[in-house]
Amino acid sequence: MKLSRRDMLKSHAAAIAAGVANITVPAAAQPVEGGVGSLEIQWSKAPCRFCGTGCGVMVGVKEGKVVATHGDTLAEVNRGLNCIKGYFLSKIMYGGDRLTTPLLRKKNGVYTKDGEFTPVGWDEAFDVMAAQAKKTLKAKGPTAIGMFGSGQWTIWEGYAATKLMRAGFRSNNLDPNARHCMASAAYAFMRTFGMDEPMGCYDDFEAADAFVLWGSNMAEMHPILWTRLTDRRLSHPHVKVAVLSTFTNRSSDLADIPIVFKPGTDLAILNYIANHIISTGRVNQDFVNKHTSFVKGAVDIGYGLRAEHPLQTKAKGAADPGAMQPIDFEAYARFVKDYTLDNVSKLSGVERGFLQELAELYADPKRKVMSLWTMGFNQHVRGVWANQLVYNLHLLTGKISEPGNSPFSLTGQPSACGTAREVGTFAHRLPADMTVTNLAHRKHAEEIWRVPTGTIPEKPGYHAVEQDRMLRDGKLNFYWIQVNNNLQAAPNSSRETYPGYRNPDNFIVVSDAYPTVTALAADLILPAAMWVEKEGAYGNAERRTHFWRQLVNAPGEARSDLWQLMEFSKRFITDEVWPSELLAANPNYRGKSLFDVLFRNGSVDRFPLTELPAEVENQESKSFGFYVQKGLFEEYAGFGRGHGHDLAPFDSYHEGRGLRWPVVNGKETRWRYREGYDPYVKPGQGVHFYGQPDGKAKILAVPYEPPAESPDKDYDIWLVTGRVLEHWHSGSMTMRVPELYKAFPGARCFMHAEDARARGINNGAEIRLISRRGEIRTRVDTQGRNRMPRGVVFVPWFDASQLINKTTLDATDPISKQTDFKKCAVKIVPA
Amino acid sequence: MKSNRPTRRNLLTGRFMDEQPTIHISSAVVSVLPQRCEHVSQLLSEISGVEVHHRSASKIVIVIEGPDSGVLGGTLAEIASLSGVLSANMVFEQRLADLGT
Amino acid sequence: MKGLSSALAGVVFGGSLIFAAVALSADGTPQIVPRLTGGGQPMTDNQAPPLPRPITDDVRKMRNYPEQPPIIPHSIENYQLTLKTNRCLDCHRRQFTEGSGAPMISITHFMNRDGQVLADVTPRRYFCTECHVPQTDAKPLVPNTFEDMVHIKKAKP
Amino acid sequence: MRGIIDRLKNYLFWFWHLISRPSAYLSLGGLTLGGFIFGVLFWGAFNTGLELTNTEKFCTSCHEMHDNVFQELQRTVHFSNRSGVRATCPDCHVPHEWTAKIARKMQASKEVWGKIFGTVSTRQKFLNMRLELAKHEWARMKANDSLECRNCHSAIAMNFTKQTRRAAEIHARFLVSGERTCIDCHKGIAHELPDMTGVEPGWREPPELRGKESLRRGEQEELGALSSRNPNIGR
Repeated sequence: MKLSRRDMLKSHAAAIAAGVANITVPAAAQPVEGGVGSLEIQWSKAPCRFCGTGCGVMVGVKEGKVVATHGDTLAEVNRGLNCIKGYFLSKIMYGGDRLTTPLLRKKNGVYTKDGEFTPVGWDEAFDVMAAQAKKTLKAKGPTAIGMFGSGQWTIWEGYAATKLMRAGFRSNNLDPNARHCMASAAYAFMRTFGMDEPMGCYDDFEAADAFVLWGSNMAEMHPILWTRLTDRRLSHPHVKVAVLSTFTNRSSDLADIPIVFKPGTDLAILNYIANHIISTGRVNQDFVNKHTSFVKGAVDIGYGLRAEHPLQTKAKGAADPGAMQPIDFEAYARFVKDYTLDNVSKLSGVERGFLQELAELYADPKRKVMSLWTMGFNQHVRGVWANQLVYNLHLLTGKISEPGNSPFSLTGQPSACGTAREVGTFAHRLPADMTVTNLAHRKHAEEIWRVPTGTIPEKPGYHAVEQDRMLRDGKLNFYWIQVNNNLQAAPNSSRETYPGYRNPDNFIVVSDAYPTVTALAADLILPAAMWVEKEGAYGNAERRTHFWRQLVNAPGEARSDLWQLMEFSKRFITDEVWPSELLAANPNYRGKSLFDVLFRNGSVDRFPLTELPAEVENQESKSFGFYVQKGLFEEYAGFGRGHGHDLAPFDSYHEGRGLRWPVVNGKETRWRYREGYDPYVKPGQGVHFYGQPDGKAKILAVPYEPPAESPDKDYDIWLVTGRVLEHWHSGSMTMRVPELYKAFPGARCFMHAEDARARGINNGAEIRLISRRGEIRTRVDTQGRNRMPRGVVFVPWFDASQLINKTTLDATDPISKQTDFKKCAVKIVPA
Repeated sequence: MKSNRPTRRNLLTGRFMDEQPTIHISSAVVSVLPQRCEHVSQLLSEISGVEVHHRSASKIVIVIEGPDSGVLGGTLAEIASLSGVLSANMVFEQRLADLGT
Repeated sequence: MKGLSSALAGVVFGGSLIFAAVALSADGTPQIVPRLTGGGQPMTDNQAPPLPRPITDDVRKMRNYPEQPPIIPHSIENYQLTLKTNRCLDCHRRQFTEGSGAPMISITHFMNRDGQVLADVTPRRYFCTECHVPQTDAKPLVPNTFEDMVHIKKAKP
Repeated sequence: MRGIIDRLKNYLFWFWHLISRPSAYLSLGGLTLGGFIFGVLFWGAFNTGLELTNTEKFCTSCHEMHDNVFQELQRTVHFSNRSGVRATCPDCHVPHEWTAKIARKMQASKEVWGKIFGTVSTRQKFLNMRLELAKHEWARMKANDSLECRNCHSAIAMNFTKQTRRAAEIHARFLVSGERTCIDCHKGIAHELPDMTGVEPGWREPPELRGKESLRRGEQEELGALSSRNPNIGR
């Protein structure tokens, strides 16, 4: 029975009287229906669902519903703190428009491209989907099949996807949305150190004497790391913070050295600092001689646009943008000599005094420096260069791989490292930093996967932006999108992405928890389980792998991406997807389903359900009959163990709050490449960059080159896009949490008051923001949190009703193929 | 004791206007001789509108329910006069619109 | 009585959400809520509604669960929250609440990363807006079916 | 150089020679009239010049002002707001009443030197000077009881029902009583603040009053309400 208001009042009254009378009231008499027992909440640990920081949260569950979340005090990363988004995690799964059944475009009961979304069962959904895939395979072969994944996939989801695509369908057209996010960072790591991901870790925050933010607004994008940085700065007066950005933002509020530079000129500033270090004789000669080598990069490498674009055709170095020639220190010193204080101050529009102060932070041998960056560097037509130019500074001074001296690449997605990069879901990658172009790597993968030699195709597939172009051109016809909202995220979406999705030759499948703009542009929507509705694992920016259990069930027919991938694989037999010669050479694979080949291969299915704790729910394992996640993880871990990517045993991750790889003999590694911290560095070596054959990190000489598009008389203002604190990426989760929505209920155009006045625009007025590619309507804010310099505007991209990426340019870094979302030219007129 | 005359607050908020039936719920502590405790609580539970909620060696916590403060006062006086009862003091009173529940 | 009234408030709030626009029609096909799904024709542009106004009624709002940071019931426009000054603490710091009448920052805010209690707000919590946000008068786009823990009844064993 | 000095000397002698003797050519009336007209012209020119220097245009013609304080002002309510009534530099920084204005202008001549020697010629220098500069203004406004604020914001004209509860309480307590003046609480409303360590907010109770009385009306009401409901509480 339910307590009536009157009953509650009575027991309340009694309680007060009892208090006065000093009578201790037995629990049963509490004004609580069902006694205190009914108050109990089941608490379990999980990583946060949002950014790459990887905070630990405690999730409170009552009767199969998440009822509360709070910061996990035992989690090293955040020690009990969460940001506003993290504190509202409990609500992200309960948006009123959650997808609970597959939806297929149908007319008179059959699928048609221009049909209406109609609820269907999983069987019908997969039947139609499989038929479309087979049709495409028959007509055009594996290269016409593609998949777009995510750094929000759990580790095993990404691993299952890469197996299904490369070894199942034999297509490398698999790319994660991390291409929009971390590709430049990943390429720079590989080119400089021969191994992906940071050498340092978050512990550097408590050890550094100076922090330099390169175009990163951590105060909004990595709030909990910001609390650690703030903690260090405010409790140690000698600590200095430099914030470089193309506009003044909330991070600038903590800056001792606030720097606003002209878009793209960060490259020049970096070379100036190198020049300053050399010309003032503060190079760490010993370190440089022992541990570094110098190279010169190809120049004039173009802007990763469509080949016929004039900017591409006139770029001399576009053919081989990644080329590097060995040079020596003197040549490098000569190269950076032109980047003098005066030249760079003029080019970047930054005061000489600030530039000098900044350079001194790096040059001063007594200062431990932590450099931090995210999209400001990665989403940059010279993003790989920018990343490497920072490594130059740390290598020249030897300020690397030790507590407090740390060039640190932050990540945007919860598993950009764990899934996209470590599992290798990029179009050219295999697990553990291996690549599809390398025969030995392919063989190794084929052995571990127990598939015939020659199964994995050699040619890298289409990267994210290329996929959209190929969809539009009708060369990519079967396309599956999971865990992301690419129509809102991709550049130049009204010219490339959307036409590609709606191209009548193509069949687009979107797996998501909510009806996003991408889902509604698809032909088949598959309802997905999210976060703690499945057992999962993420890898954060400091190489920390952490797990969580399934805590609640997904609503209705919603199923995890893992279940979708594996269940779908049952609908293909090798004879339908593999070439006859491959089967002729390996007859024992004939007539097997891809599920049997990839997942019932004796290694993925080797852990019985009994390995699963009794009280734990696990939908996928129960439906497939073996402990799926453990099997996938242990097979995957086989790639990295003994190769510097060692992961701990599966179960250990369910106990602790995550471990930073390489985990050797149960010990995690906090600083790589340095003796005493990294088990892979032998005694006496001191520092050893073992990713490179010669053990030496590369210092790269590359010049400043201008952005792809700069303001001119027609399109006279810079457009910068990005995020805000309250919303995460495309807002598909945070926009459905009332408190977060009401805190920042829609995009707006941050603009300088004088720019607005010059165009006769009032604060709050509606405007049209127009580029050569598209336009949106939005409102002007001249007094908001982002304080713009003249000639630059900022618009966040979380708002599906103001798709700012209709206006952005699909220019990418030619090396990493990552889009530059931070620099294009627009004009602004009153609406 | 609280009178039925509307308080200043009620006057300001116009609450004195409402004619809808109300119920008053109050709780009281009844001090009794330890040896009579059992017996008294028995008697109390028989009085209409009175519920015995908690008990210690010499104290009984009751909840009284009635249409207005007057009735409650009366009941309390009645209780105070029971043999074995040392005192009966009201601790808490709340008036609320009768929700019929 | 406070607990009771706030619980009731919760019910009312929850109820009002149920009545808000539902974005999934009965047959389960999604309906268009431009802010969430894009416009009916995704690539055509939607009119941009006026920027909503901040809620400044100073009325404390019930938390969804005890661990939730309270939202800010007043405007913080042009508040300076920098290395040099902290407008929030000018009122909410313990020493200033007498004069300002503002609620004091919670005691958890005095604990540093190692759980040591300090004499003043811990530096890691210096930037209040990382966890506390004001609200605008915008109406939620879709209801959120999150249930308050006190309204979830334990299934009888 | 010397030449000029000599010529100047000669002119002076000539002028003294001229005015030291009674006029032989001009009528007294003519002289008086001439003197009057000359006076008017001189005074007109002086005041016009003064007023010219009393505009936002003039103030922001120096990049020091335009690139620092003016940028900050433009993001505040004193620059753009509901009614469009806005304050320009002199509204807050130059007294309207004449003698005070002249005094301020004389002070300002120091700022001219600052300009010439580039005391705050860069943002970096400006940020380092900011505390000192701000203190000057705070002291000035404290001294004249926030005169420039009150030119627009008259305490007695404030309608407390149009203010938030807390604002009304504090204004009633501190402003109307004259216990505090505007600038005590409203620092940094039009520009960014310098390092405020040690500068306590205006509503911080003076030591002797601390802990004496609470402003939290809300809770007092709650208490009152409780006791009216429950006369016997705690008996």
